[in-house]
Amino acid sequence: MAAERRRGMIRALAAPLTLLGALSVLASGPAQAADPILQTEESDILKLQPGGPHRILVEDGVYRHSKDGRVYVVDTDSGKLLGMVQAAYNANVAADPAGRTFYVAETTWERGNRGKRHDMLVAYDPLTLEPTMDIDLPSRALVTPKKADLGVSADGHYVYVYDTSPTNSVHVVDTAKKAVVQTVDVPGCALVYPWGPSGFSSICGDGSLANVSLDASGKPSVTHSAPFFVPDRDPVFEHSPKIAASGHVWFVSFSGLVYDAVLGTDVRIGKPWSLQEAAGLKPASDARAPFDVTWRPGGWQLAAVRARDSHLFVLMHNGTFWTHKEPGTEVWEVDLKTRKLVRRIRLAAPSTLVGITQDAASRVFVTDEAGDLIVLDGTTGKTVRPIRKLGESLIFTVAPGE
Amino acid sequence: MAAERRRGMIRALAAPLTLLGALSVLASGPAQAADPILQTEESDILKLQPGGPHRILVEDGVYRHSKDGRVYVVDTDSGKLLGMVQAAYNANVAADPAGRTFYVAETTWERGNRGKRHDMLVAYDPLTLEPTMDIDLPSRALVTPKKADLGVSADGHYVYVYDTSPTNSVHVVDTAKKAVVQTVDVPGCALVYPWGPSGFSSICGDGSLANVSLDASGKPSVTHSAPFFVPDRDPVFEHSPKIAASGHVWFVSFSGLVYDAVLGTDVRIGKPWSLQEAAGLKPASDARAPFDVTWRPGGWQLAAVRARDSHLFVLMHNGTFWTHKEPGTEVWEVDLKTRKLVRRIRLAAPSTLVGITQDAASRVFVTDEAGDLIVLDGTTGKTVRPIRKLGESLIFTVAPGE
Amino acid sequence: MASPETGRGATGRQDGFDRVAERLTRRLAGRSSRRSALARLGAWAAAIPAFPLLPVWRGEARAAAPVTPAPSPFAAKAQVKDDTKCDYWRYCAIDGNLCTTCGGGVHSCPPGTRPSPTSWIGTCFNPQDRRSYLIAYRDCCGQDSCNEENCLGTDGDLPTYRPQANNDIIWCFGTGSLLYNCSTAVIVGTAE
Amino acid sequence: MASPETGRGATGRQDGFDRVAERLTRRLAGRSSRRSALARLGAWAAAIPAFPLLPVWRGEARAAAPVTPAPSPFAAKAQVKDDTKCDYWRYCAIDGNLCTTCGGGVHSCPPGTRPSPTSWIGTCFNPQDRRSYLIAYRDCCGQDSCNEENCLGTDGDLPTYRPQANNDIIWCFGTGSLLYNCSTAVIVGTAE
Repeated sequence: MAAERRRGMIRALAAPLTLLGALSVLASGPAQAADPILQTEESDILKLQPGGPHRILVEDGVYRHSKDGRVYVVDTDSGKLLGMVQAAYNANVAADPAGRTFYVAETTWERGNRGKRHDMLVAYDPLTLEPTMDIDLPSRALVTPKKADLGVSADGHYVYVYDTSPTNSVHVVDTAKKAVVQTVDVPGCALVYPWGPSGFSSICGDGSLANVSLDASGKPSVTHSAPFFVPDRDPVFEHSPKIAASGHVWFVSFSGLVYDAVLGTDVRIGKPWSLQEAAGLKPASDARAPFDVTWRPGGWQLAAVRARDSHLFVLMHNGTFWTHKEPGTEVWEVDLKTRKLVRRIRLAAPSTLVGITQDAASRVFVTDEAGDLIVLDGTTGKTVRPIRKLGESLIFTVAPGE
Repeated sequence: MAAERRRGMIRALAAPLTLLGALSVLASGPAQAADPILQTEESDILKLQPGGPHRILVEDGVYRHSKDGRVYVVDTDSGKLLGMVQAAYNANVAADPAGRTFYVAETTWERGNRGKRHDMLVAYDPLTLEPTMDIDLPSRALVTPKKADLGVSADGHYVYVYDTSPTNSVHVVDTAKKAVVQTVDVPGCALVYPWGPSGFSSICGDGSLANVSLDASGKPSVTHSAPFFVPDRDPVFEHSPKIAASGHVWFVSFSGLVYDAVLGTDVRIGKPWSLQEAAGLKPASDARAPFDVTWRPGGWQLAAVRARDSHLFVLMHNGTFWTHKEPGTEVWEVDLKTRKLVRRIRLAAPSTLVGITQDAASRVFVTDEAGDLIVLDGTTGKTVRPIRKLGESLIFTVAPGE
Repeated sequence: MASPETGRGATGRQDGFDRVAERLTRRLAGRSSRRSALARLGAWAAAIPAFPLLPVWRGEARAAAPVTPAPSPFAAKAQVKDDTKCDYWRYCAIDGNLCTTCGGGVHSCPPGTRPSPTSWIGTCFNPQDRRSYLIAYRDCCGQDSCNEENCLGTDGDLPTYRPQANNDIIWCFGTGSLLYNCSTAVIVGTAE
Repeated sequence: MASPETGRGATGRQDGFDRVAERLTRRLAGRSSRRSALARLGAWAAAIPAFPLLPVWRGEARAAAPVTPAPSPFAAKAQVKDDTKCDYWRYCAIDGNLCTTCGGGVHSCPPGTRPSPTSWIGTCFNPQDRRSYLIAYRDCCGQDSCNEENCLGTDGDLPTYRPQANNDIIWCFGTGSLLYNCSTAVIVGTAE
């Protein structure tokens, strides 16, 4: 990492000697006349070098103390924490698809638990972790954080912030203007699944989608799909995985059905198929037969897609219906094209989270109750390294280009 | 506990039926014609009844997430948490000696980790836990909380807030006027040990005391004692125990010397005596012989005094000098009049905190790494009850009339 | 495009829940003097009654007199004696700290907090009288998370696009700050 | 009234520390162009150099050439190889998270944080060259507590009435918000 000058009074050492380097000089015999030993040091601030595909963001909701939520920047190759930024009170984080910045939506009250409320959208330089934008939002949805509460357009121009107060709406932030340029009402619908440079869809309470398209001036027009699922009977997970660039979402239902959807003004949704059938089991029951015990999807960020080979990684556990938040004891790797199970990865400890990197040597991430982040090999499913006690409530991961 | 009407729309039930009560009616045969079963309920807010001597305040610093520090109100007889209030970022809590209110000094920034800073002094009604005063202070010292950073005068009229920024000073809050009426500079000195209705002392870096007396208009006059200890060699603990009403402080030094001090304009300080000698051991070494291993005082709130019989309870551990923050494995009960050990109480787990209630059936409190609060009998030293996982970083206790 | 099933209101427990929720909504619309205030909280928030509207009187209850099997896995294991434990029958869809362990009660907020006028609704089965009740999980707000007994019931818990049945939302609208302290479980009616 | 011992400056390691601290103060007073800024931080804060003032050059160091026994219990057990562990020699008086585990280095703050211009000072013994060094524990500030490796060294730690030797204070003055993230351990001079 390169040291960088940040404050006039702090000068980076031009060629800093490490202590061990200095000591080895000392240990190897009489020091040379010009060599400093255990040179005095100056304080500096590290700046990150651009990261590879395995540098990820991890949101820690710190459920017991959610004022103090945070986003960790983690090098999953070395297992090192590279830095962190505040993500206060059911905050959310999303990355610019090109990796130029990442955004944190967060909330504070001026006197902690009282006083004026601030809902903020902050953009961070991913190398200095300094804010490059710090604006107030009209409001935002306060809910245990889900990725689909915050989205970035494919070209990074717009950030979409889901809001529930007073009405269901989406605030559109123009990242060039650093301002909210539009608030789109989505009555009866929720969440943000971006598609293309200026569109997003929301899921509606009747099982349909609302599809919002913004014109050049930011003015929205809305289309509605027909309902494609029955929320009371077998709702789709909010953390259904997507590929932002293509607007491709695989909606996974509580029972384990997969709806292959390509979002847009005219959304296309495929006929659902069963994860359990892909694994050679019977399809699972829905709410109409809640006692049936079988393998079912569940957790929080319960699924991730690797775009290059269209493989789905989904957390599964053995249980009845209405266990959709139970952590997974296995990750099932499923080929979305052939609709066949590739591998069942048994986890050492149940996980509420599965994440993935998009590169050739992809990594899969899971967590556990202790706040560990476990790095698995995306090809073999074997553990590469555990990162112990990274945080407390690891909610979701954001990997480059996902 | 009595239910109380707080908001127009929330009506307390005049005679709320408990569920179990209702169920027993149901289970005992056909219900009577006029009896409601599983009656619908209305939401209300509990108000505490006045508490006995065993209802205490416990400050939880939540070291890992100190924005979310809090003060718990605990009934140590039942082991129940009765409520909590915010105590943000190295906050402090102190009680009015008559128990009419308690004060929390705390700090926030408007945007969490950035924006305008607020240093606040909040007064709480001890039964409703609602603020009765919420004022901004010019500043306050930010330091891992110690009781002596905040004090209340013997009559409850003044609250003293220690500050270090920009200079060492004490802000005097008039609780009737709900305002800072005076800021007293105490250059080179620190902390607040109140005495009488309008005085306090601070410990100075040279081992002396500065004694501040406020006249009727709040104007301060200062006297200095001669130095009575050598800070580099054997400093006295900041959490030396005191009796607010009498201004009596027993300054305990790192090595285990006790300086019996009666604070005032003309402070009287007794010749020091050794806790170890009181227990039949040799006096312990100070910083000049740091390697000597013996029983030494240590911890955070490491000592408490029971005024009615002048017994000192002090956490002791076996160690070298410079282990003054090590948790105690024993509590030594020492008679301050006879200067003799009464009892050594072995703890199940090391504790950084010892607290005490002042009543005849007094209780002693200790903690452990898990955030438990353990209640001991103040007469026998035996465990009365553990209160498991009350919090995370239990820093100190405030008992009625201490 | 898949052909969606459109069987709402046909069969099953959730559908029963829906009918009752609609009934609540209608009553609220007809009766409440707080409509304008609630309207500010958004269309879906207004679907939830702010305070009990369905007193269950003995006569009415006896008229229904159902003896049904436990309708869900949670209900099959629930108990009725200890409201400080996660398996207490009313907590079938709770998510968070039990107010009964935080200085409050099963329908009472701890001192220094405020109950939310809005809530999510669960349908819980009481194994003692073998009836199902509508339970409003009203959050108590204004202090930080109390962190004593923490429970997660997911019976009938739906995603946030069905907010009235979602337990992830901070149900503290209209309480001052929306800081979440604990959750109560208030009986607001029968689900028959 | 007890007759106080007044032996400051006489013997012992702490007295040695004091002498060096006084020397630092004098140098600062004589040299620094930041006096007015530091004056605002209060008299005792000004006793701490804001940046290194005592480069230790080989010639000077060789002149002293002491080979001393470990002066403290911490020093007797300290190691010199791993600065991510609590027993690393420089951490004899540290209190908090090691910046080396938080994305920073032993004298570097993690990205997104700022080093405090003020600090507390410890005197730590390096068991490899058997010298004692003045270590400035500069906190990195502006983000919440990083909570990786947390250490408490108490060698020479004094109460807050001797603030320059106290590790409980949030040493974040002058850094914007005083939120504490982690602590560095910066060599600022020899203690001989």
